Formats: sequence, structure tokens, C-alpha cells
Amino acid sequence: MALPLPPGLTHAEVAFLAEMEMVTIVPRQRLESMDLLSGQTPPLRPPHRAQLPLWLALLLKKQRRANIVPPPWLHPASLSEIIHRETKENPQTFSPPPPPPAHANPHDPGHARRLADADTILSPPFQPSCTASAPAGYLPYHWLEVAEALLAHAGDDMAAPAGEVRSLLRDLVEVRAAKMRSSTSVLGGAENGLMELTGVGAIELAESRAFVLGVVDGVRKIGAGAEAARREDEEQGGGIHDDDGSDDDMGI
Amino acid sequence: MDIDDILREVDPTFHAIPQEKRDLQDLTRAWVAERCAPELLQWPANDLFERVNENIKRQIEKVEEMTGDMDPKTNFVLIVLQTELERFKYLVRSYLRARIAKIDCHTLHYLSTDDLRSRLSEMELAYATRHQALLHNHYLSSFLSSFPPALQNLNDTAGNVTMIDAPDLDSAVFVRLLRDTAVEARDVDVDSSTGGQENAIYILRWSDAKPLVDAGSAELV
Amino acid sequence: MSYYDIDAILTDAEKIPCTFQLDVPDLGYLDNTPTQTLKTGSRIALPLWLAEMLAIASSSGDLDEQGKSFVTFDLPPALGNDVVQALKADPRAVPLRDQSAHFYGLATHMMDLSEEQELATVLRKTYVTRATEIALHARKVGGVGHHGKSTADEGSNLGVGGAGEEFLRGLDEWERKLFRKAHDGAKAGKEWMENVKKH
Amino acid sequence: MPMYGDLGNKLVQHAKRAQNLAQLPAYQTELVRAVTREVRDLDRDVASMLEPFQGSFDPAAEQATACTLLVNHLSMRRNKRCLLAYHRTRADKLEELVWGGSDVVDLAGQQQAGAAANGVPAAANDGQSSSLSPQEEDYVRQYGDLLAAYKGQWTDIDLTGSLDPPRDLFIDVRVLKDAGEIQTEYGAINLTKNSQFYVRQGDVERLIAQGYLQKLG
Repeated sequence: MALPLPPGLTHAEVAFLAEMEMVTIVPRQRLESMDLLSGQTPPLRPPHRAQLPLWLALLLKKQRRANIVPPPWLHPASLSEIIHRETKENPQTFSPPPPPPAHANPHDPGHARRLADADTILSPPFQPSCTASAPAGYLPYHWLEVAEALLAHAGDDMAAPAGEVRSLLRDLVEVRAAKMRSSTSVLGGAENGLMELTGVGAIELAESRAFVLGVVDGVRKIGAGAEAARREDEEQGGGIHDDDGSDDDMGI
Repeated sequence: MDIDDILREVDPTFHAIPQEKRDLQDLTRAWVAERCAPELLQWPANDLFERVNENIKRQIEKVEEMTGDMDPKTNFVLIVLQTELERFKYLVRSYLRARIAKIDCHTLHYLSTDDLRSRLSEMELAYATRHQALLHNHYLSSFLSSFPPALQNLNDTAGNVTMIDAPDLDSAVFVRLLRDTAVEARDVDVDSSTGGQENAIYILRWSDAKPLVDAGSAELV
Repeated sequence: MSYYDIDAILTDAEKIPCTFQLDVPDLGYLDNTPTQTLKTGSRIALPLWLAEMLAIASSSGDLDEQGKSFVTFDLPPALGNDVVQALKADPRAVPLRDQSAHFYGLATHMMDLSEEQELATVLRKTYVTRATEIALHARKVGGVGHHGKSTADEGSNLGVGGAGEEFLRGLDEWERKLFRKAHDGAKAGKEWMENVKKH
Repeated sequence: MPMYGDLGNKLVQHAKRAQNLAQLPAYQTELVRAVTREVRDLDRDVASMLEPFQGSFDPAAEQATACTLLVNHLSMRRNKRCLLAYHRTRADKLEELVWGGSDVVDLAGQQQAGAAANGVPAAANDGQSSSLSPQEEDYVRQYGDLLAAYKGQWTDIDLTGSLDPPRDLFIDVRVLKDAGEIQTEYGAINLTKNSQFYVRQGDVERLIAQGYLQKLG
């Protein structure tokens, strides 16, 4: 076996991805622009803020060459708001991911998203959802990895005591883990259909992926005969099943 | 209409996202997809890996040139360059090995039709062909050569189990929509059609997800 | 169904009750009487790999032509009515492994051969209900104090006392795989957390 | 009463066990030979059963014979599947070890050492000195060559390198004992007691293990 790993990303791989998230730093020393494989870095001029990938920001932080500005969603008020939403407003689902960034901003080149088919559509970790200008009140896809990395290496840059942030994160992890656990129990009955987990985080997926998909695959195999019979019936019934009645709101 | 749209109209080769960033997004997405999909995916057609590999080579040369310079300032740059290099090397390595693992698992399947063969890079095709030959030879010398001739095949598809193992294309995967799009999902009791919103995450059978992924409307996560 | 898959091959060795529909002089050995003719109506438990094709192949010799089968088959005791009733009552109370180590593999195979709607419904509910229970135990085992302990194959090595141990001992192969997945996920999560703080 | 296919099943059970072991257990030479022989015997039976018909066998007219032929045929197929799966499982394992950097000398040697440590005399392995069959040793050599060729086309990536994502490529270290001068990728460093350096972890792992350096933070 050339790759002795199960399908899906491991925790370490997810954390590696999260280190590509852009964060905002305040440089403490000048540093000229560097030619990296991922593009040129901005020249660093204290006290002007700059955006860099997390892995580089952490390197600078460890060398005391910069401070990291925590993203707004990591502030205690924002975390409390999300916990409220996850427990009181939507106790069944994950709170929604940050809204897609608006169209290109001429003052912020490189953050333009979908413009034409020729362009790559950016998605996490390449959306600016962990910078100082990211919206509060939304957890980005790599929320837990970024939060843990910042707490571990830039605890003194937090807007609040690290202990307070940490305890809110624990609560959030607990609330959401319970939702993940209940996601498979609906599969036992009839009439389930599409399973949606919008808002779930990358680490949360890494932890539960194999088990959840294992349950879904098992249910499919046990129901394979029934499913084939149903399809055959529908075929003979003359395509009653043409459109399930749901609106195809394409919104394009 | 914003500035990028205007620029695009006057210059169709204009990209709002710089090439390096697009390549890293594509490389990362290809890696995640290959680690998550139950079957081997298409080798990227746009020379992505050839280009990335070339860039890595050039960066290694640059690091070598800078090496030996003990000026603490350039020293830090060197640390940054090397750290990033290791990250890129890792991505490409893990991607290539994920592919080789899938090819090894279902070699005959991927060699069985032109369509499937075209998913492999030239090097992978050479590797797969040779690997299959080595295995066949190993079976022959271990026991198969003393079998009756009619039973010596490795690609017999008669009987209730075909000898050409194939990946289970109905295996479930997680996908994220990259734009608003209609999602068709088959399930045991009921098939459904939903207007999915950008950023939504679903569990789909790979066979239902593949058209969305191929069209660039969704990505594996 | 995968040709080289070890578990698929072992599942194919599971036996199901068959009844011969003709006299076969040379097959007496299947019924422990090698010197005698195997009589029409003899009931013998045959492995799936043999039973399935003997049931499908018709004695006309042409696989496509309708004719009398060499054998007919019944559901194995593992999928019998008493087991199904017990599962309906409480899916968690039945040690599936005692019925068959490849319980679900055997069941899906049988449902392929003939439509068993009630069985499918009961098994699906069983599978999902037990999966939730499996996840619960996997988290417990993945919890504090079990570092470095590899996912044990035997229920008795799992380090969960009492009823949990009994339940885990009764898992079939599909369920053991589920347990391992849930356990490995929980364990990897814990290890990752500890690692972030160290570096 | 033993049935056709029983021996093949044993082989597959060996394969199942091998999947969960770190080391490859001994190759089942005798069992492989016996299952192969069973296939040849069955084939001979089929030939002799068909012989009287001189190529004009009508299954509809000779149902009992047709049934026996089918049983024999399925038994051969079953044995073939068991043999292939057994060899394939072991080959997968061997390939994994080759990817991990082992060559045939390591594998044969290590297996031998393992057997000796368990107090299993070499004779218990059918007199083999290695857990690998001679054919498997050949296979390891050939696969090693194939991998080297593929790897050689991606020299800058180091295809057999670590599959753990890189982290902490550089670390802070404090010198606990004078260790003289070491060569690193970017020049020589003089390790004098109590000095502190930011160095490539790979360059100093040995010195840390030997107690000359201490990793910080």
C-alpha cells in the first residue's frame, strides 16, 4: 500500500490545510517582500497591518517579529452569540458558515471570487475568513484548528484572557459534537433523503467522517434490494417520479 | 459591475486571482479530492503538476544559492522559503501516493478501457502496466502456472463475481457546493432534487456527486 | 462484491440450508455418505459460493433458459424468524456475532437472491440503532487512560466493563469496522488536541 | 467430512490474520501446494467424467453429471479465488514494507530474527529461513526496482518521504553541553554551552537525543 491512510483527511492533514488560512498580523520588524511558491508576500512595515498565511504568521510570531490579530469571530462576545444560536435558535443544525465574500474589492485585490468560468472559485482555506476583517458571529470551516493554533502560540494577542476564550470553545465543541452524533440516528426510519451538514467544521468532519459514511454506506447496502425494486416500480409506473416537487431554485 | 469585470472585458486573459494562488487552490483541491473520492480522478489536464514541480525545482535551486549566507536577515527568509517548500513537497507527495494506492488497488479496472486509462498520467500508466505484469508473474510462479490453462486468467468476468475489482462508486462522500446549484440525490426510499446553496455541505453518493464536482459546482471535503 | 476482498470471501463460506432437486450419484460426500447417491430432497447446508450458483443454474444446462434448479434454498437460521423477532424487540440485546460473524454480509447476500422486504426493514433499523450504541462505546473506550492501546479485535480486550463488553463482543464484522472507525476518530481527535498544545 | 474449498478457506483465514499483523507471518507453503493440487485433481475428475461423451455432452440429458461438473467447476474457481486473495494480501503487505524503505535483505533477515526470538525453530517454517517464499523474495526485488523507477521521475518530491504533514521544520534549541561545530544546510554552527539557536530540526535530532541540545518552547 502506497498510502496506508483511510479515505478522507486525517486531523493532521486538516490542521495542515488550516495553516493556509490568511490571518492579519501587525509586524514588529521590517521585512522585505519574499518570493514564495504561493506568490509574493507583502513587504512588512511596522505598524501597518498585513495579511499572511497562518503558517507564516506563526513563524513570525515565534520569532517575535509580529503579533497576530485574532479574527473577530474568536472574540468572547462573538463566541457567546454563536453558542446562543447553536443551543437556543437552531438546536438541531450547525450555525451557518460565513456569508460568501462580496464581489471583488478594488482595494483588496486577490479576494475577488467567481468572475467567470475561467477563474478558479476560491474556497476554504483560501477565503479570507480568519483575517481581522472577517465577520463576527460566524464560524469558518477551519474554526477550531485556527482557534487552537492561535491560543497555543499567540495567546497573548487574544482580545480576552485565553482561558475565557478556551472555555467558550469547549462549550461550542460539546454542543456541536452532540449534533454530529445525532446525524446518523435518523437513517433508521424510512423517508430520509438528502443529508445536509452545512456549517460543520473540518476537524469535526475528520473525527466523524469514517463512522458517519460507514453508517450511510451500510444502510445503502442493506436497502439495495428494496431500492432496486422501487426503481423498477417507478419505471413501470411511467415516471411519476419525474420531479420530486421540490423547487429548483437555481439562483444563478 | 466591478473593476475586475471591466478588466476582463478588455483583456480576456486577465485573472483576478494571481496564477500562484490559483495553482495552490487547484493543487490543494485536487489533493483533498483524491484523498476523499472512492475512485481515481482525472490527472489534471492543465499541466498543473508539471508546473508546480518545475517551480519546486527552481525554488530548491534558489535555496541552495542562498545557503551559506549567515546574515541573520536572509537567514530568516531562508527559513521561510524552506518551510514553504516542505509544505509543497508534502502536498505533491501525498497526492501522488494517494493516486498510486488507488491504482494498485484496482489496476486491471483502470487499465480496462481507454476512458479509464486516460485518467492516469503517462508515468502512472507505465507504473500500472508494469505492476500488473509483476503481480501476474508472481501468481504464475507461485501456483497459477500449474492450473489448467482455462483457469489461468486474471480478467475473467463470467461467474457471479468478476475478477476485475472496481471501486464502489456509490460510496458516500461529503461535498461542499461552490455555487448555487441543483442537487440530485438518490437514496434507498426516495430520490430527491434540491436547490442547493453555495457553501452547503451534503452527504451524497459519489456517483451523484461526481457530475457536480466535474462541472466545478462542488468540491469534496 | 469484491473478488480479492478477504471479508467477502469469508462471507461466501457461510452456509445456508439447501434441498437437492435431483439424484446425484457422485455427490454423496456432501452429505457425509461418499459411497451413496445423493437423493432428491436431501437437505444439506452448503456454502454460499456453491449454493448460489447451484440454485441459479438450471438443470437444462443453459443458464438463460428457465428450468428446474439443482437446489432450492431457505434462509439460514441466523436470519430466521426468532432472530428477526428478537431484533424487533430490542436490536441491542441480540449478540449478532453468535448468529454469524458475517451477519450483515450474509443477510445482504440472501436479500440479493430473493426479495425479503420485512427482513430489510428490520435489519436497517437494527444496523442504525446499534451503530448509535457502537459510537457511544467507541467514545468511552477512546477516552482517558487508553493511550497507545491498539483497537483490539476481541470484545474482551476493549476495556469497557459489564454490559458494554457484552454488547461489543456480539458485534459482527461490519459493526466491528464501524466501531474501529468511531474509535479511531475519537482517539485521533484527542491526540490532535494534545499535540496542538505541545508545539 | 472435509469438502472441496475447505483448505482454500484456511488460506484466507491466514490472510485475514496477516492483515492485522505488523510482521508478515510465515508463507503457507504446504497449504498452497495442497489447494493447488486440489484444483488439478478436480480438473482431472472433470476430464474423466467428460471423456465418455467424446465432446458431445448434453447437460439436459445428463443432469446428475451436469450437477457434479458444476460443483467441481465452482470448487476450482473457489480455490483459485482463495489462492489469489492470499497471495495478493501478502503482496500488498510486502509493497507497503518496500514503500517504508525495506528491501528483500531486511525483510528476510527481520523475519528470521522474529522467528528466532519467538523460539520458533526455522524448521517449523517448512525448513525455510525466511517467512517469504522464494517467489515473494523475487517479487520484493522487482517491485523495489519498479518503485525506484517511478520515484526517480519525481526526485525533488522525495516520494517515499513522510506522509505526516510537515510541522516545526525549524526549532529553537539551547546547548546543554559543548558539542563543537556542526554542519547544517546553511553553514556551520558552533555549539557552545548555553547558547541558543534556531535550527532545522532534522539537523539536530541526534544531538537532542544524545542530550547535547534541548528543544525549547
